Amino acid sequence: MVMQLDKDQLLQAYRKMSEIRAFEERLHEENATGDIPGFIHLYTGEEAIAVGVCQNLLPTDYIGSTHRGHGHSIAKGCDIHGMMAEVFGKDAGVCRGKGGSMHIADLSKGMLGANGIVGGAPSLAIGAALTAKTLKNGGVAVSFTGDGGSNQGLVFEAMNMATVLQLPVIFIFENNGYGEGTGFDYAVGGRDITKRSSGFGMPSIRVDGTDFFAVYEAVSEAVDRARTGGGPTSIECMAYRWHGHFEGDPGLYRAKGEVAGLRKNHDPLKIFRDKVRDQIKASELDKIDAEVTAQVDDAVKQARAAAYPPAENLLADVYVSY
Amino acid sequence: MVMQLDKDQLLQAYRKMSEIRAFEERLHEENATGDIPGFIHLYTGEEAIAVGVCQNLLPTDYIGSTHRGHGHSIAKGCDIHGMMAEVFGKDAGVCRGKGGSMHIADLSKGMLGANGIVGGAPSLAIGAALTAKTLKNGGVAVSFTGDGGSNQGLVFEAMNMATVLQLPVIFIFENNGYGEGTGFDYAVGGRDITKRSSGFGMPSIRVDGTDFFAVYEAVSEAVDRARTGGGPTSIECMAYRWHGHFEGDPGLYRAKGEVAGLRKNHDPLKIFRDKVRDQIKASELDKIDAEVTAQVDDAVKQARAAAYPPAENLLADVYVSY
Amino acid sequence: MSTKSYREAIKDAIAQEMRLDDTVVVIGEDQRGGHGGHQPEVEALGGVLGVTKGLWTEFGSERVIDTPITESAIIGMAAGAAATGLRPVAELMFMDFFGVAFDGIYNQAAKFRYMFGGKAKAPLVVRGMVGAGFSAAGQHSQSPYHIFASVPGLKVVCPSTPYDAKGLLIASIRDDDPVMFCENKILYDMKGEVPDEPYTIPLGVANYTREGEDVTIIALGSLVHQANAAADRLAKDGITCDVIDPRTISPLDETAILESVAATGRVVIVDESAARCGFAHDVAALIASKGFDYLRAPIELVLPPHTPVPFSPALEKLWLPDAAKIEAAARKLMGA
Amino acid sequence: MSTKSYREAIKDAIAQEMRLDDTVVVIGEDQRGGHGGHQPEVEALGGVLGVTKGLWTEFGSERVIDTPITESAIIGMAAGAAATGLRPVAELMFMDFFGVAFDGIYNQAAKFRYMFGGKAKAPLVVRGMVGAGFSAAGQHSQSPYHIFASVPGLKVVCPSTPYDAKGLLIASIRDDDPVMFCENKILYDMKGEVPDEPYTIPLGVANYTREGEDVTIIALGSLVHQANAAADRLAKDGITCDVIDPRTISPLDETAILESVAATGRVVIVDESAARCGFAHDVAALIASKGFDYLRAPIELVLPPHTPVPFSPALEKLWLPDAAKIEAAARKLMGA
Ligand SMILES: Cc1ncc(C[n+]2csc(CCOP(=O)(O)OP(=O)(O)O)c2C)c(N)n1
Ligand SMILES: Cc1ncc(C[n+]2csc(CCOP(=O)(O)OP(=O)(O)O)c2C)c(N)n1
Ligand SMILES: [Mg+2]
Ligand SMILES: [Mg+2]
Repeated sequence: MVMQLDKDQLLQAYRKMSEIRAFEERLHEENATGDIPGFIHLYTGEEAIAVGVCQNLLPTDYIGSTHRGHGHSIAKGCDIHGMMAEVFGKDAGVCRGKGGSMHIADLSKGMLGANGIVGGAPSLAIGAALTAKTLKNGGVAVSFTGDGGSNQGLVFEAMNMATVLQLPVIFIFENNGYGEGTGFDYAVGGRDITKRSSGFGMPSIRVDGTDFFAVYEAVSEAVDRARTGGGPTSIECMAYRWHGHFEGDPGLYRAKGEVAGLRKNHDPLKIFRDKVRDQIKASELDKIDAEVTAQVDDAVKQARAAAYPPAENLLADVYVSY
Repeated sequence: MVMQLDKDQLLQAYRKMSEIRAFEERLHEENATGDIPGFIHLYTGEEAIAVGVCQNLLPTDYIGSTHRGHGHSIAKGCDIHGMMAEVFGKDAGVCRGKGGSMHIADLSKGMLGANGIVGGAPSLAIGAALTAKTLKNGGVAVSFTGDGGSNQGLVFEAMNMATVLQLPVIFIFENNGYGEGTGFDYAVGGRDITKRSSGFGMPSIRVDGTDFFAVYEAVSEAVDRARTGGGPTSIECMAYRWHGHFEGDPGLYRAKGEVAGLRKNHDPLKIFRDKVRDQIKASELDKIDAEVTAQVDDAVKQARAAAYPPAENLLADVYVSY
Repeated sequence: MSTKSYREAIKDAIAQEMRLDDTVVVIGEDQRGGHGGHQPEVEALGGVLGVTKGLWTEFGSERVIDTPITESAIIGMAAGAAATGLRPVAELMFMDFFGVAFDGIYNQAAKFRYMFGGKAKAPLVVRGMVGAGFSAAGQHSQSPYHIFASVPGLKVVCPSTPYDAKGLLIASIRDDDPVMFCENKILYDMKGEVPDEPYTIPLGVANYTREGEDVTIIALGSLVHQANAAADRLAKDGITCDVIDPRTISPLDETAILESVAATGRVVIVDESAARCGFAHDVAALIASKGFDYLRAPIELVLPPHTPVPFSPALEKLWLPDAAKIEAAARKLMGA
Repeated sequence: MSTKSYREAIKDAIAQEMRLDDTVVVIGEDQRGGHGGHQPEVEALGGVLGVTKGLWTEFGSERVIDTPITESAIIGMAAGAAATGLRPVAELMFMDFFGVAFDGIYNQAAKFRYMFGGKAKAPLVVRGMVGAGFSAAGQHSQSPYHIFASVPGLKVVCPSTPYDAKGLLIASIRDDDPVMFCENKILYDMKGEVPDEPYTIPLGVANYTREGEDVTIIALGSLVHQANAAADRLAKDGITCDVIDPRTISPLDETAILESVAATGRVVIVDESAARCGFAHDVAALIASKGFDYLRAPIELVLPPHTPVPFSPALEKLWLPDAAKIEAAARKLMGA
């Protein structure tokens, strides 16, 4: 599997994962200063999913995301400086400060938006898939949903619609074991998201979401199917969330040592490094990490220095006309 | 199976099916006179489901119904005279003329209401099941949903909640092949409602919904499970709708001769008669039919003669207080 | 110009736009009817009341998209499609069903543009029936357009005639914002003159359906006709009325309303959306804040009671505002 | 009497009612938190912001019911349970989520009683957060109580203090009608004197939070405090205000409002629910129709613009009504 991707592609994948890691860990620190408005939900620990998915997509393909959307946004190519400014509520943000962490979007990059409504993305993604199918442009759409979100009616309806209309769409379920503080084992009746999806008549598999290659491979097959008119696929990616549900969550529902164990044994970046050990020198990856750190550093500096939106933006862009 | 029920029970079951048949066929005629306000949706052809289910229930158990609710209401013990008056919009109706055909309800009979919202019943039924579970009164709740309704997000959420909380509830899916004019084969991705339900972690079976005994048996097992703390069950009942979706539907989506074939080969009352041939004389059942016809006749006469609601009822009963 | 029903005018608008623009698609339950049934080549329904009948035969299943009973996915899919290049015309059948499907409009489509910093648009139309008077009972008779109008980013249209229905629907389809298009079901068989060629009526321009001097009556949808009937009766007694049909609630033609009030000083607002926090209250607040100095008398509201819509025709008739109630309100204002 | 936060007052109300009445149950996401996690005996959350923390420890999983993320089923289940013998206190977390779950309230619980001929009741409370000012952006800052108030059969409560929160919540739980209980999230940490024993504040009785002669200011929730701050500043210049907190939108204490207007003749209505068809418009219409003769000046509306709630604090501050804007509106009415 490792071999299907050439070295450039592997480096590119690692860079994206590194960007996500650096972005999130830095936000964790920045948030402690009290300068970030609102809620933020960090993606650390799940990098392999976003990148494993998006490395299969073209810039013209679409993704729909969740409240935990930074990783998806970075993986799909959103500008890190623009994202950072957005999180800080600045006019230079990708949404001009009007969306914030939970609503980062950039349609020009095929990013349909993070979403504050759990289960919101799948129905938007089938819409993007309908566009692709109708315009016959070979496009594909992907939605991200959590294990908690897999209980939301919107999600089931979207899956059914997708099989009925044979839409080029892929439903990614990021099963990180918790929805807020409630366990997957409790909230997901049947405890198997793939069984739900296959009940709607689509191929459904479960993969290790900490392994970039496992995700990449499953999605690659699904994308092929979608692009060639074979309809939707559902992929449940098992992974872990390292931080609290949102920054500030004390995580009382965790076992003692749970997080330390994750960092040690389930680090998607480490796992990636191990798998490419024979092809790529550690120093090359370290160099990427250093570049990325500098990039994120600069993004924070610029975001902090940037101006808040001017008053006239309050009324701008509600409607296209009127 | 036939033998599990004593003769009185069999006669009682037949009487209920006969009542439903007579009620619906008479409404079909009455509707042609133009005197019935609004929409009506007839249940003819599906009698064995409502009766096969409700013969398993106690008066204190609850059911939640659909837009096609006359059969469920009769099977659960609602008063036929009150129902007829309701359909005609009269003050003597079970809902005092405020609900009509699509909203027949009688909580005192355990009938939570017909429902104009497709997929509305399951979440109400899990509520009734929660009451039973919380009060530990051994009660059971049943929801009815169509094949079309099986695509509604509300329904999936209710099924998941039922397994998570292990509620004493039974989800009946009446698969009559169509939702309005759209085929089950088209609208239900995966074409198997039981696979959907089992994806939520509950026992799920498919039975012949024109056979009272098949339905009765499946529900009997499910009710036992529910009453003894074993949680929810889903049962898909395959059946046929003889009339249009609503009265007035020309049924252009039907094959030529489709309805004639149903009446001939898939009549739940005939099937019942055949199965009890050895225990019950045809003349006994004929007598029931005659009594029922007279009863429905009287209900129509009284409903027609009854008064419309008085003006002061317009403002009555919006709130319990204020 | 031909005589067409309100229903035909709506279909006409969609068909003409579909011919002009390949990105216009129709999405909804039973928009064809027959898919998966036993008559594979028949267009069985065209929407449950046949409003879009004929479109499938002309445009086929790729552009007239039959869906399962799945309103959340219909609306969400339409929103996602609109953001990515289509111009969907989605049908909610009865607007009363917004309760199962509002998130895709309320939190998604309506907010995309603003929340994404002006970098997205969502040109979709959601059609649906509103209105009481059909004995359709509590869940199929409501007019939640006041709720839609309260959501920033949504446009809300309520045509009262075949002519307006066609022109406003074409304008809605061409509009780059999400539009809730509210069709009053008791108008479907109403006939009127409708131009054969495509035309638009701008969103946000009210129609003076009658001009007078004494009282301004403001009404939407089928109640415009009740208002006009009341105005006719009043005219016999020398009381003349402006009857204003705003046609669109959002945007609202504030100028037309305030100008009329400036001239008459007396206002009757008729509506069936809600007895509380409804369309009438919105207009009353507009006048009480920006047109107060014109007012010579209290604003009269002719509204249903704060109850669900009752089924029985005997009660439903009492529930609905009608010409007699409008007339009485106007006479009260004239002190007679 | 103790000093308690708004948050504690809410929990207090629920806990006391649960002790008194076995049919009161709490239903919602993460009402305990920890179910299915790795700490089986810990009450991890008590609702996402900890409002109900402590209830699970006292009452256990049978009466504090953690649910999946499934708002339609939460509301529908609560409606069904209420109709059959429980008194559920369901949590929607953020009221903004009503978009995925409204049918169970709008078409079901609110209509049962009327549509079933007076033979059913649905004593449930749906709690949820409303309000901007928390940098929670467009989908977590809304106040759709005007929408709830427009639905016949629903009662709608918006407490502005810890004292009111407890008394109104106990009244809501005991009420036999469905109640939407709207908690303004920026008030959770507000402290105030709260009696220890259970008490009720009747639904439909406004609170005069300040009395004066010149201007009537009407506000709900956190804006009551902005209105009082404005009144304080105005008082320094000899302009005195009635500041009325209706506390419940449905029922609405029309008498209290009209009496105040009769005395002052000048009205400022402040609200954050909607710039169109909102709570303020409702009250303005009431006054313009039933209190017109008392009015000496146009009704002033202090509302957010008709836009989604922007994320950036720089914009959100401009978006929200505040004391300065209220003060300016009152001064305008006083012609100064
Ligand atoms: C409709 C809706 N319900 C509830 C919430 C509150 N909420 C935000 S995130 C979240 C948990 C989501 O869990 P999951 O889908 O597993 O995603 P994760 O946070 O684990 O990535 C909840 C309940 C919401 N934002 N929207
Ligand atoms: C939420 C909602 N969507 C759509 C409708 C319109 N409608 C009423 S009945 C029906 C078909 C239902 O089909 P099915 O569930 O199979 O039940 P059947 O009529 O076959 O008994 C539809 C689409 C509705 N009443 N409610
Ligand atoms: Mg999760
Ligand atoms: Mg069916």
